[in-house]
Amino acid sequence: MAEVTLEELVKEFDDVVAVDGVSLDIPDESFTVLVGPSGCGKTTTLRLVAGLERATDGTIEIGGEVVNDKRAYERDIAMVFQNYALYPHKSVEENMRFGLEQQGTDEEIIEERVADAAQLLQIEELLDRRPSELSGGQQQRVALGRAIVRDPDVFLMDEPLSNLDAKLRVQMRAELNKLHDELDTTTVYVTHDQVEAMTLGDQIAVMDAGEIQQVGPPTFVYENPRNMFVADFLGSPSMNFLEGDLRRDDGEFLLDIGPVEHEVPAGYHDALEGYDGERVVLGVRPEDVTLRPDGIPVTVNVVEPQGEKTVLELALGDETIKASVDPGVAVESDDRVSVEFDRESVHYFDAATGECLNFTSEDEPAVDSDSTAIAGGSEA
Amino acid sequence: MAEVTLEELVKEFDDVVAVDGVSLDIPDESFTVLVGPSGCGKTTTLRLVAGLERATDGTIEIGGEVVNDKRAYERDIAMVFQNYALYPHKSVEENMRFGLEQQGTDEEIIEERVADAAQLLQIEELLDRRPSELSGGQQQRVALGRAIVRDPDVFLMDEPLSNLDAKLRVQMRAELNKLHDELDTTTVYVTHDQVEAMTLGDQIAVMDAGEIQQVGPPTFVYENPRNMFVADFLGSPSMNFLEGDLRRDDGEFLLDIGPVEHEVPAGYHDALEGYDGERVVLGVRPEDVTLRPDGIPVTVNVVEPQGEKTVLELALGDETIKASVDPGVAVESDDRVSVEFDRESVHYFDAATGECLNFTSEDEPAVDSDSTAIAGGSEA
Amino acid sequence: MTESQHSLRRRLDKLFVPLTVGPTLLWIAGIIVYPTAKLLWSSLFFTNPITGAKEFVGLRNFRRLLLGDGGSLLNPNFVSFTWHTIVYVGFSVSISFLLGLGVALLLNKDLKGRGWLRTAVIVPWILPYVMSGLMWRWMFQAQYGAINGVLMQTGLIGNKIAFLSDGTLAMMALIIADVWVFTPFIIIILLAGLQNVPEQLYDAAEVDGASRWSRFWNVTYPFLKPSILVALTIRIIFDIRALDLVWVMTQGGPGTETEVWASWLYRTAQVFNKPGEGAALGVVMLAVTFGIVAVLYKIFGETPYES
Amino acid sequence: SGNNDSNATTTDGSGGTTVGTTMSGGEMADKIVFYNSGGLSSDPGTKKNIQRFQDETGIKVEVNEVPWSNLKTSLTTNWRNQSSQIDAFNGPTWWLADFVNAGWIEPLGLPDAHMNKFPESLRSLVTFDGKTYMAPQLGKWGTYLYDKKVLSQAGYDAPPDTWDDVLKMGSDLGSGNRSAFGFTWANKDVFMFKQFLYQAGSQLFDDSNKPTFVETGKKVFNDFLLPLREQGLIPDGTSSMGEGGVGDTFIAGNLATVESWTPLGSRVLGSEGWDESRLGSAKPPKGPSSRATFQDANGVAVSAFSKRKKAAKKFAKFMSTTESSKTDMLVEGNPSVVPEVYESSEVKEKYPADLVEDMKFNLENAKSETYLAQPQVDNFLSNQITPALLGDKDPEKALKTARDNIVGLYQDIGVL
Amino acid sequence: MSTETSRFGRLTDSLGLDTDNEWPSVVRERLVSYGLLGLYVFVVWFPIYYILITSFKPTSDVLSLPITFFPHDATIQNYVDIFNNRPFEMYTLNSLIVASTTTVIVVTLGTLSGYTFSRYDFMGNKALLLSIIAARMIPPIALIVPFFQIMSQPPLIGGITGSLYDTRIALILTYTFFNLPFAVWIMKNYFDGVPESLDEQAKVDGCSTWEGFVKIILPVAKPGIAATAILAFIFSWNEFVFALVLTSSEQAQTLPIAVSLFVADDFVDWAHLAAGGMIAALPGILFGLFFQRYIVSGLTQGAVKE
Ligand SMILES: Nc1ncnc2c1ncn2[C@@H]1O[C@H](COP(=O)(O)OP(=O)(O)OP(=O)(O)O)[C@@H](O)[C@H]1O
Ligand SMILES: Nc1ncnc2c1ncn2[C@@H]1O[C@H](COP(=O)(O)OP(=O)(O)OP(=O)(O)O)[C@@H](O)[C@H]1O
Ligand SMILES: [Mg+2]
Ligand SMILES: [Mg+2]
Repeated sequence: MAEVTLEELVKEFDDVVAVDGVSLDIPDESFTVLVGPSGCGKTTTLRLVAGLERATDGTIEIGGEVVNDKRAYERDIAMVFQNYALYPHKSVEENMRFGLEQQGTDEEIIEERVADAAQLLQIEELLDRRPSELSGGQQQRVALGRAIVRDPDVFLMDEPLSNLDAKLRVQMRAELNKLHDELDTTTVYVTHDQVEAMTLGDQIAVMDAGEIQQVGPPTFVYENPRNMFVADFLGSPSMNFLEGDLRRDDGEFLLDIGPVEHEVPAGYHDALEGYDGERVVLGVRPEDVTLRPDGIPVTVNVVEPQGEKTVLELALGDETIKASVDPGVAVESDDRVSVEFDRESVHYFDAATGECLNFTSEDEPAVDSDSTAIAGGSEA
Repeated sequence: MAEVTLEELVKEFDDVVAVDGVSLDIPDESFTVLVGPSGCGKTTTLRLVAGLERATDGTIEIGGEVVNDKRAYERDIAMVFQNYALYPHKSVEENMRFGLEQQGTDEEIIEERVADAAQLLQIEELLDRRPSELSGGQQQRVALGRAIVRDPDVFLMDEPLSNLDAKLRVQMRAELNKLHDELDTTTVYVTHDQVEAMTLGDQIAVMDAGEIQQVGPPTFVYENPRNMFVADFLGSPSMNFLEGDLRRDDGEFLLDIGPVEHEVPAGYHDALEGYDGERVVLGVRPEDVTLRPDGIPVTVNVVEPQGEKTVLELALGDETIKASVDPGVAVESDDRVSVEFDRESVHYFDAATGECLNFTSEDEPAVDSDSTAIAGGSEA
Repeated sequence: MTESQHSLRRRLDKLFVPLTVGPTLLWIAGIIVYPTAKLLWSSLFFTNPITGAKEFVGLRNFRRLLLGDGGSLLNPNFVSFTWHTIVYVGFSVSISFLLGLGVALLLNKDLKGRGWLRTAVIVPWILPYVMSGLMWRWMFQAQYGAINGVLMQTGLIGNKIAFLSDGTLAMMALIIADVWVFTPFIIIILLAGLQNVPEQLYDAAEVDGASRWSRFWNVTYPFLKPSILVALTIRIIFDIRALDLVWVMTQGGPGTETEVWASWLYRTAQVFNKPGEGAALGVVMLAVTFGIVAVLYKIFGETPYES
Repeated sequence: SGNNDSNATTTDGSGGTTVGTTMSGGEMADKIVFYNSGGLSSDPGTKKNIQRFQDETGIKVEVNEVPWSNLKTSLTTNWRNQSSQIDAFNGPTWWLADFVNAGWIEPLGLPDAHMNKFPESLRSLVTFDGKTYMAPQLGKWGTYLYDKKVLSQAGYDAPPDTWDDVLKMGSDLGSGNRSAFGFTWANKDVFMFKQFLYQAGSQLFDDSNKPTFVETGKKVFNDFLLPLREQGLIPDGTSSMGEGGVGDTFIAGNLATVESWTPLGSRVLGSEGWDESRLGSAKPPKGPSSRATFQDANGVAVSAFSKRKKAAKKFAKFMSTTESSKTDMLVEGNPSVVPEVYESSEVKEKYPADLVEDMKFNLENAKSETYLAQPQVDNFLSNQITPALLGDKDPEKALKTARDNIVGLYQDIGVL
Repeated sequence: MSTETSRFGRLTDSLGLDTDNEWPSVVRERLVSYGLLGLYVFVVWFPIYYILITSFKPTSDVLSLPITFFPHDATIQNYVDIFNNRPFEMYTLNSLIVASTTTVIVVTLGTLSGYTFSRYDFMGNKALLLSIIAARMIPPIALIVPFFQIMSQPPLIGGITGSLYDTRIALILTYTFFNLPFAVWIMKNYFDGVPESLDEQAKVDGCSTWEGFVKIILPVAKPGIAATAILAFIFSWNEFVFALVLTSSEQAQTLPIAVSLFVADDFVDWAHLAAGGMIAALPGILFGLFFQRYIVSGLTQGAVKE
């Protein structure tokens, strides 16, 4: 039993409030991904859970016990540091062994686990080297290896794959997934990688400026952002926002976004009830902007091939919107095309508060760490 | 004039050959992206260009001059280090000023440039802090800032955005692009990020095990990999490979890949001439695997929603292939569906050597750093 | 690990600070309180060197020490011995610091045989000071000393120089001996400090176009600061009260031309049998040393990783 | 510290203040701790005599060899703390005044018969208020030696008879590497000054402890010391050579004449290139009033805190017997403090007749004085004499300053 | 390749310079470094050499002009004389015991408390540290008498016979007192330069503060520990005044006392003094050579270098 519960957690450094009242339930055996812009307090939150910083306020519970006053080594956690923090004077192998030796693990088990981890991380040949003789990605893998050889109550991983190439990342992601399936260790994982966030987590927590903006299963959060910040933050390229005046006309809702008037699909009418006359923001993800013969006419500004997809930058009046299309689509700069927004995947936000108007927390599924149906668990 | 030419460059560390005969032309004002698996020698190559390591063999020319024996401080380069290497005792501002002060730049200019860079990197509020008071991403931005305030012959950037969240990355990518458009400084850029590689570079160089596998404009290399390594390395999820015996039958080429026989499209016949009876590998990118009613029948193993796309893992006999499909597509695990390979985007490789059989270097366009038509230059 | 082991670890950890600092404090306090109190106390007494009679005189010892008995504004001995001390300490410390820094930087390079070089460089410090002092007395000996020998044989001088018979030259000889003996100390402290400089920062500085000098100031120096502080402070503390070399080489002579605070204190307290006046000088030395260290702390006190 | 009634168990070794059972008056300890200045190896005479003492009495002498320059510190540190660590020590007579005054040393109670064999001048040096505090062990005074070879080369067949002669002959005797005259008090400027002062018929203090040296001292400077230096008759840097160094220089042939510490005569004879035919000895050149030289005898004294006083006194007495004195002179060359020793056949056999005769003359005519607060008085003098000698200060002014300082000191400690 | 360069090549090879992988400027710098260090070592060793040859000269040679720098008629007579007279093995033993015990105590306590002073903000730590160092600023000569009194005192606790006077323990206690403040301070400053991320990683690896300190921080702090140890050792090895006052016999006297005995009150026998000095110096030099590997590796296993 090692669920982690953060309640109104606050951490101040002198005049900086790094974590500003974070409450978060991390169920036992779950895989929680923490995302958020740079400097929003992710690392600090992990360090609070690890016991490396002392909370200014609020409580941290691990396994039902308040651990605010427990030191890191009393908490049985393993952590991958964002900056690796390898022991410079120990070889790769010694770095990986150390945590186990610390727990008095049997020599055979240590050797086995280290060998396994080294193989998994593809660093078998490097075991005798010192950290200073490794490449960045190799160091990062050692840092990861140092954590995964252990069998702690909680894994804390701070961007553990950020310095790996895409291919290796995919492999490592799969390995982490497998590992989590096997060990079922409660894991808190910080990443800035969209795919990792979507595929690894049972739940995703989006942070901003020291506060949690939304928590939930990744796909749910992606599809049902609670506010503009979350909508904007998740997804790359990020969601297109088009602001306008909402007008009720004949039982129809019309949003006047300048060049065109957008007709709100019927399913959203309830949510928008009472907002006519207000400023409302329409949000559409680039992948929900599709080229369709008789849609909204736009001009192609830029064609950006990104390999498996191509991103189009389109001029819609004075606004610029992005569309993510198949790489094969034959468009060029300055082409005039027409697009359509997927009617089922649009979002409406209060322009003043940024709150999503069509969000209802009732839709929110409970996080079930064992269910692989929602997300994760699969081998990428 | 600061084109960089590497010729048969070798760097050995004791018994490790980190760079093993790299020859690479980096045209003046170009933006060259270096990619490759972890530990393949990217950082070492940059360090050789920077003058931080001395080449064991081969020559480095910068601006037409052999600089093998010149030290870093004699070369006028600016570098972003993979591990930041910030001066811990200097404030953020001092860190950024230092390079300019070294060159005796005027105080006003220094102030202006530092202020500009800080604004661009969104670190204005942090200027007085010490690196130890910054988050990982903030440190990385300072490291980047330290380089971009300068106006060197060559920019060397080693994964400068790896610790930033997706949104910030997109912004920074755009800023770097703009910067390069303005300054036209020759830039060598190491990244493991597919999108960065595809969108930033005039040319991309794929390295493996200390050697360069292929160089060329990013889209070209993505579409025309020279060998299986490059094909496999670029793209995420990576290319599906299906190996089989090539058989000539009635003027048709048939590849027997176990569960099905693949009929080679006519356009590839010339390339495969002479290979009948050999083992040949068919390569198809996941995005070129499309659900089509009467294609090859497969079983869905895993559905992995990744936000803007969904990756399907499909069982084709004993083989597993991946398909990248729209997130809206309604498939579930264990569904039986049928797929088709995009006939114009398949690749054939010699199973023994890994060479791409349908690759002809004649197709390869010359790198033109000023052309934004091929790639980059746009604001993502 | 069992629960009891856990709680033991926990309890031991709670006691980390007292257990680590405690013994040191006890040790120092246990053995220092008495002597220090004694020093301060006895500086308030006058002991008749003949009869041994003790008399409480308040601050008279200090007044005498600083102002002398009358006549002159300041005690001329105090002025001149202070000057000797400043010259001795000032030159010895600065020369040996610069020399030691240079050698430490050279020895920090990855040189073949540097192990032996390091040992060779440390040796002067290993010799008993008395031996070193005598050795230098022999080196500076006017008739048969090697220095005169070398100078004569290379034709640099025509007549032998009586180094230890001339105040200025004797002081110079003392400084040379002092530098010879204590430079290894600087080398060792700085060499250890140099290990704390993160190598990657040199890379960053090189790329920033920093010259060798600038790299020293901007990378080496900040990380070396704590060691410089240690080296200079200990060196100065040692030198201000250094007695062995002076006593062996010149005994403060010729006359009192090389008398420094330390030898004066020794002479007053031990030879003249005036412990009170000696203690007063001791207190003054303590205060001055403290002041110097405070200044050094101001200059070099900041450490690189501190925020 | 309260050690008198300590009942700590006796241990061997020379432990601290409480070691050893207190000896009651009549009991004789079976060992004593003796502080010797410097290593015994450079005092073979003392070493031999200690051996003899042990053999004859069965009392073990544990010798603590204390470096000369620190002996006094060692002694006073012990005594100020009333430590019984030291039983006996040997040292110069000029420490006595202070030690006796402080009550740190014990009257030896030597019988008149024992003391009467020493010359009167010496007896008075070790006697205070009618009690003897030190058993004289060896004599130290300036002996005038010369290099006959050098003298004859320069055309002289006799050494200078007066200080005027020294100055006159000087330029002939010196040359190149060689100087005309050396004196071994060189780095003890005060002793050198006293030496000349006595020859000029004066003293540092009169009987009521008033300093009286200014007038005569001025003359000493102007007539002897300054001309010696100005005319280059003394080697550069003698003051850095120490007494041994000057002797060495003489042996090396770099001095024509030397006024030297006494065992030098015997040392010279043992050296390469020297024999009786080359070594000349003379009475000191006559000063304005006498041929007297400066006397610095060494003796053995017993600590007032000793718990083995009886044995210690026995030792002191033993070390100053005629036999011991003779042994010392024969073994080490130290001039005996007992005139009759010079008559013994062994001594006569061992040393040239004129050397022996001059030594005896010195023993009987050398002058000395003991005064209170000797170290600080000497320091006040040295403080002034050195700059005067080096020509940096007017001698009269220097001497007056020294006198004023001394007067101040004496008033401070209640002597004046 | 011209003979010129190949000769240069041989030189650089024999100096262990990897001209392939090294910058020419670095190779040049190294050669200059060798030159400078060579010069320094020569100058530093010259007096030792002079004393050494003096010790092998017959007395008559010592005092002959012109001075010779190469001995002819070398003799070991001086050494023979000295060895017959002095229990050098006792002095050496005393010096070794006193210096190494002091070093162990000082390094242990200094490292422990130095670390705590560097890492913890406990009540009044700045003031405490300052007073510890201030304790060391009192001129020791002013403390001779108090120390003598303490050491001559009968023991406070029973069971020990006699006072500490003239025992090695007296010296060890004294030297510990004099060295400990410096040790604390050197180590504090050294630990200040060791990044705290190492402490943190150790904690996450399950180390208690103690374990992290012992297993991670201590190995990293080797250079500082080595420097402190050398300092404490050499100070104790060389200390003279207190050894003089607190000991009186060969059961506790140390080498510096032995050397000082060659200076008699009235003459310096340079030849024997030189020989005695060399003998007194020899244990130190041998000690240095013997431990040079540890000294050097201790001083340079700066693990913080990244
Ligand atoms: N100082 C060194 N000593 C020994 N081997 C080294 C050293 N530096 C790098 N290497 C090795 O050289 C190879 C190339 O390293 P390099 O740092 O160039 O890799 P990289 O391509 O930058 O990898 P990454 O993406 O992981 O940063 C690696 O196998 C690395 O372990
Ligand atoms: N020791 C410190 N002193 C002062 N401010 C700090 C300190 N550590 C972190 N901060 C500040 O607290 C905020 C949160 O930092 P944190 O490291 O938690 O960010 P993060 O979410 O991990 O960011 P990134 O993705 O860039 O690593 C940042 O603004 C940072 O500058
Ligand atoms: Mg972070
Ligand atoms: Mg790298």
